[in-house]
Amino acid sequence: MSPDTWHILSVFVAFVAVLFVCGIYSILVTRNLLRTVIGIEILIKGVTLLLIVVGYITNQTGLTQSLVITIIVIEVVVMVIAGGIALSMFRNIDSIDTRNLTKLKG
Amino acid sequence: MPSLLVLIPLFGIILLNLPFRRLNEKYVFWFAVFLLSVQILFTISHHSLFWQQGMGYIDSFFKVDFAIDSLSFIMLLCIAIVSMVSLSVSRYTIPDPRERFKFINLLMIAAIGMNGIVITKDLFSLYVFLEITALSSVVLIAFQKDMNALEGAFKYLILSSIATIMMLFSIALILLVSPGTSFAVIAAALKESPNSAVIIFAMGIFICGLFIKGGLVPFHGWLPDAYTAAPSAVSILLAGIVTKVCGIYTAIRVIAFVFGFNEVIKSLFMFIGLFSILIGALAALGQKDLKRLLAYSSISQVGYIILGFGTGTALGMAGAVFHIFNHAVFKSLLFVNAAAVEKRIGSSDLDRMGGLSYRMPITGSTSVIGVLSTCGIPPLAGFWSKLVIIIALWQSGHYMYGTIAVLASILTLAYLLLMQRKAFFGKLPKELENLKDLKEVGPEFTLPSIILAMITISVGVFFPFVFDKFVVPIKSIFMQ
Amino acid sequence: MTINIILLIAMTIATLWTVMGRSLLKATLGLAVTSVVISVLMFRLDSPMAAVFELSVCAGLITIIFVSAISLVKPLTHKEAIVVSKDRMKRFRYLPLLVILFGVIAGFFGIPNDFKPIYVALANDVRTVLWSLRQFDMFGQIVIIIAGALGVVVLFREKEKR
Amino acid sequence: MLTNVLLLPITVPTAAALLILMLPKKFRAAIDAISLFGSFLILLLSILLFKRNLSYSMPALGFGIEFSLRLYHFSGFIVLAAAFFVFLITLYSNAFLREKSYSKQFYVYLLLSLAFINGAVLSDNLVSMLFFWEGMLITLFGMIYIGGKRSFKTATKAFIIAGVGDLCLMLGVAICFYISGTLAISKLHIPISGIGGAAFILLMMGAIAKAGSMPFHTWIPDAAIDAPLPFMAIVPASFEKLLGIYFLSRISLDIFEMSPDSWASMTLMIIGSITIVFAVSMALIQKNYKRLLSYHAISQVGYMILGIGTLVPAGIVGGLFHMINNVMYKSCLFLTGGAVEKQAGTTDLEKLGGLKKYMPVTFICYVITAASISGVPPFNGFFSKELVCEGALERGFIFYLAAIIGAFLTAASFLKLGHAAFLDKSKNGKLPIKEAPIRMLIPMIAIAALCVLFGVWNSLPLKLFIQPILGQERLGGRDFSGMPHNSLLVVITIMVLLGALLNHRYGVKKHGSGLKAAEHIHHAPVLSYIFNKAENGYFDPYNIGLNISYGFSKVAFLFDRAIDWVYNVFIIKVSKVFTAAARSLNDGSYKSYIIWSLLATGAVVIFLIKSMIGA
Repeated sequence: MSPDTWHILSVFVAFVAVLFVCGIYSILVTRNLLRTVIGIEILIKGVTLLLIVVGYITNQTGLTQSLVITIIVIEVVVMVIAGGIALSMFRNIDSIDTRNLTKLKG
Repeated sequence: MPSLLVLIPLFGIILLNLPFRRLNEKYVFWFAVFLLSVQILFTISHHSLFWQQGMGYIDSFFKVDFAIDSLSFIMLLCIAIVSMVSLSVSRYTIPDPRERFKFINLLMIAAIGMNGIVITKDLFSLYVFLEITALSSVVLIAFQKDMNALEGAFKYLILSSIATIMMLFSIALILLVSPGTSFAVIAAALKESPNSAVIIFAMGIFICGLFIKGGLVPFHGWLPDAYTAAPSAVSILLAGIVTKVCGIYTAIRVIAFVFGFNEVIKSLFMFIGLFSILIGALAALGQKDLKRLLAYSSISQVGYIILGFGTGTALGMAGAVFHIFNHAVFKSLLFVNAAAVEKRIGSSDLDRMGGLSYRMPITGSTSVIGVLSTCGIPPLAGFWSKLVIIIALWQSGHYMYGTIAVLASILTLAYLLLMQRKAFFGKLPKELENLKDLKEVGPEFTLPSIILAMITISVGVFFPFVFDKFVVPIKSIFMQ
Repeated sequence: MTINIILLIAMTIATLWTVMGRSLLKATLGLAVTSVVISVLMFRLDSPMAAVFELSVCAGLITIIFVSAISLVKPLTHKEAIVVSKDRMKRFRYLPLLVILFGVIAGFFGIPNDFKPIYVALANDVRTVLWSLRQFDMFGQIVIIIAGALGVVVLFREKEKR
Repeated sequence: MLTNVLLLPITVPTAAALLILMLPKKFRAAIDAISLFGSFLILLLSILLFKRNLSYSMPALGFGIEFSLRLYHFSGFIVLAAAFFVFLITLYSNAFLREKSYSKQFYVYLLLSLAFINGAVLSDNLVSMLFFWEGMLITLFGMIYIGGKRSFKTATKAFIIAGVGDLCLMLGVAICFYISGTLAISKLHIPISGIGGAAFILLMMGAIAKAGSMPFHTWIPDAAIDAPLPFMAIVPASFEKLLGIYFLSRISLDIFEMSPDSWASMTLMIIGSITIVFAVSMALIQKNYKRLLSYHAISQVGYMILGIGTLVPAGIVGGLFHMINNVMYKSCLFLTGGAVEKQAGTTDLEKLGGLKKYMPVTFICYVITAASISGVPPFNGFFSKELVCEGALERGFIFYLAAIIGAFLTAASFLKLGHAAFLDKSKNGKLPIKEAPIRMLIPMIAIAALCVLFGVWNSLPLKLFIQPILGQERLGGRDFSGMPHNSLLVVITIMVLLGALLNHRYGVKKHGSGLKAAEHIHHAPVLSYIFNKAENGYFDPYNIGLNISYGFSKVAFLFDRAIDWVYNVFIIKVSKVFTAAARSLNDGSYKSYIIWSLLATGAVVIFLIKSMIGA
């Protein structure tokens, strides 16, 4: 693998990894439901970025772009649904604190 | 022809949703029933010429060729059966026609998603249809919008998003090596490329993503919560088929045809399978809630499937697929009974139940059949598939796994008979006696449960016929 | 290549700000900023269509959704906001350390280059791929959009009875 | 067609038994008629079959086990004897069981046990013989059990003792099969060294258990009181002796190659002589008519075992001749006992007495058979005992001495019995006792006449029945019919009998009544201690076995409690712990699920990379 592509790939992968860490950390630590959804959004941005980089390196930009477009469309819908759930939860108990989400256990 | 399974329902739904609402609400149920029965008919008689020419030209519309082999046919059959059952149960549990209209639409979308997964030959469209099924199941779980349902839905959503992110991550890494994303191309690319850490990392991530979707033990957190939170009709769909298609079928398809089998993956699957059998059964032993018990029991049964698949031999995989079919049938049977009980008593807490089979004989007896088939008692279907799996284990030399799997079926017997005794036998508690409408449930429940019970019995009794017609062709797929 | 690295660093800062931002609105804005930076990066990695999409949908649509969701949710009273933010800082102070540490490790190890990524000679254009090769995915997108619509109807509609 | 005629002795009695079983109880006359006619038919059949050599075999279970029958002189003789006595006993019990409720059951068991004995005797394969042998066990239990309310204990006792005997038999059969590879009795020739010896001991124990000799005898005296009398007359008196001694002789003559001076014949002779002496001494002190007779049945078996054990032609012929004689006079004595019981209402000697005047025919039959059992010259008992004594003398003086003591005590006890029951002044008030009904008298008179016939003209039974069994070479060319050759023995026997008479007169004078004639022996210093101990069952192996098993069951009970604890308490506690552990994974918060999933993914990935790269 030519040195510079490897260099580009490793830099981007490093930063995607950082994005990944931020996303996971925010999902695990936050107590607000919407921030969890934002965390997932961050993860997805990281993956799209990685896809684009891979496309750039392997000269398959056409394929990766179409994949990214599909992903973005799908993730928008998922975000909407997640927001919807958060909202209806708020309507039920007037709070979107994740600590209320622990009744089903055992 | 396969496009019929995905295309027609979509157009149907679009048609239904647009014009005059009142008319559609009445006919949506029968339209859905029609579509699913067409699917059942197709899967059973797929060799007949009618399907080949008649619908051939629709396929030409799609340039993508579909992977229809006997493995997909069995899955399509399961999808159709379980969706039909869930449909008929929903007709009774969701009284308001407008709500039911939305419910049936979502159900149809979930069915489209699953059909898509089963017939796709492309890793990325696999992700797309996985996402469709996941999304529609999330909405279905959150359908009643009470606190529990939302909690279950949210957990399912978060975990399945994590799973999809993992899959996308691995697809991105695989694209480094393979020019396209269809199974054949990736398989070829992976074969030549040396065993590099990145590719193995990608494979590992993908497999774990599927494990989360399939609800195997270390990843199974969301499953019991999602099943108990969901309305009873949805938990039938979820337990019966969704986790199996999204998690297990995809694992089989991807591992067997894309990543290829090697000793390491086999031992991984075997270990995970065994682990989930044991933990699932042990956890189910101490449950107080009926649906939660059945959820853990399905984790344990899925463990059997993965164990069977992990042997790597053609017989083992055929046994696994056969167990998927059996499990879909008797698990949805048990959940139908749970739904009937919940409909009549209002709660699914085992301690408040007792002696229900006196008032609800059909539910009681069909649940006995379901219980016996799950435990693998000879005349019924469950026994044969478990037997095939254990024989495969034995032949491939994994004696220890085989013995533990057999012993675990004792645990299965324990918690299911415990459930049966607490819920259906024993004596009727006082507060249930005077409950006025504690009588047998309507045909929406009894009809599907009887049909499912009949399927279990007939598959069990006519096993040689079933073995040749279904299981042998599956073995041939995995042969090469 | 250095410009990419600068952009990547900007992205990381924006992400950190999103995650650690005190108020929810600031978090959504941070998200929009990261998405803008990412679309710029995409432009540089010659996949313009994806960049445009990212910009319009992620930066635009999702931010709008989040803002509308936040507005529907009752804002915290001022006093509560301070308590929550103080508590948040306590929890989040490890993140930057973690990020820097991780960046160093990733930079140092990087990806083992024991494999050679392929180089596809004639890469076809996005349009051809999207419309001719990936039709099944397009079909999937249609279905998911309908599912999303139904989901919104189910989740957002108030129950008449209550 | 001819071959399956051989099946008839088994099928006809069974058919008759089943027919009776189907009839409701109140058709008493019909039942009596069928059983009588059935036994008569079998008698004719066995007379017809007597002189033929037939064989029949039908493969049954494989492994060398087939259902094969073989009729030759010896088995034909046993079948004939059995049929003859069953006919007489049936005739007798038609009258005796008139008002008894269990008569129907009795006939069914009687005919079934006849079928079983025929089957056992005819069968040529050890396993099929075993099958019929076990059948006898069941009918034995059945017949004792219907005797009365208290008889269940005795029935189980008999069942267990006979069961132990049969168990030894089975083991022996297994060892024979192991050694010789075949189960056909005619083809078995096993040396008695090493395992063969063990096989012999086991089979011998099975045979003497069936015959009712010393170690396995304790159920017979109890059964004498509890079981119905016709049972005592037919099973312990004739069937057991016939079958047991038949099998013992087959073992010692055919199956095992035994030389006269081998250890096996020594053991047989010892057992025989011990049985003779102890059983008859116990008989002496009995106060009950039937118990006294039952002890004599045991001691007479001793003579037969001693006779066969000598393996000397004289001894064997004597033993076999004694077998048939004993069957005759023993059953007739029991029949007289039955007559006394029916007419006088009791068999307790204290209440009986002075029956001579009221039951003259019974008295005459009693005198004849008592004389023949004691070995008084003109009767059949004398000749067979002489032969046995001759054989015993040949093998060793001690055995001859035992035989003589046995003769002395037998004579003494029967004089005592006769005097107490028939000659003394009647003690119970119920004076007007009538003679027994005619149908009970006929069998008694017939058997008594036979005893005289076999005695006076003893060449008939010897030449016709006994000697052909051994065949010329074993007889050593001698013909044992006619007067005993060794006149010295005759003189000694007569001396002994006179001694017994004197002792009896002395006992009567000393103690007044006939009943106490043997008191002076009973209360002799050492003997009395042993007698009292034996009387209350101290030496009874059955009671010893019970105590041991009782201790053992206590231990087993504790062990069982421990297993219950493991299942009820321990396993539940353990499973609770595991269940809690399994469920701890789901603590409700999705965050822990995510953590678990990511950790597991990390583990899986590391595992895959390490093992794949490594491989």
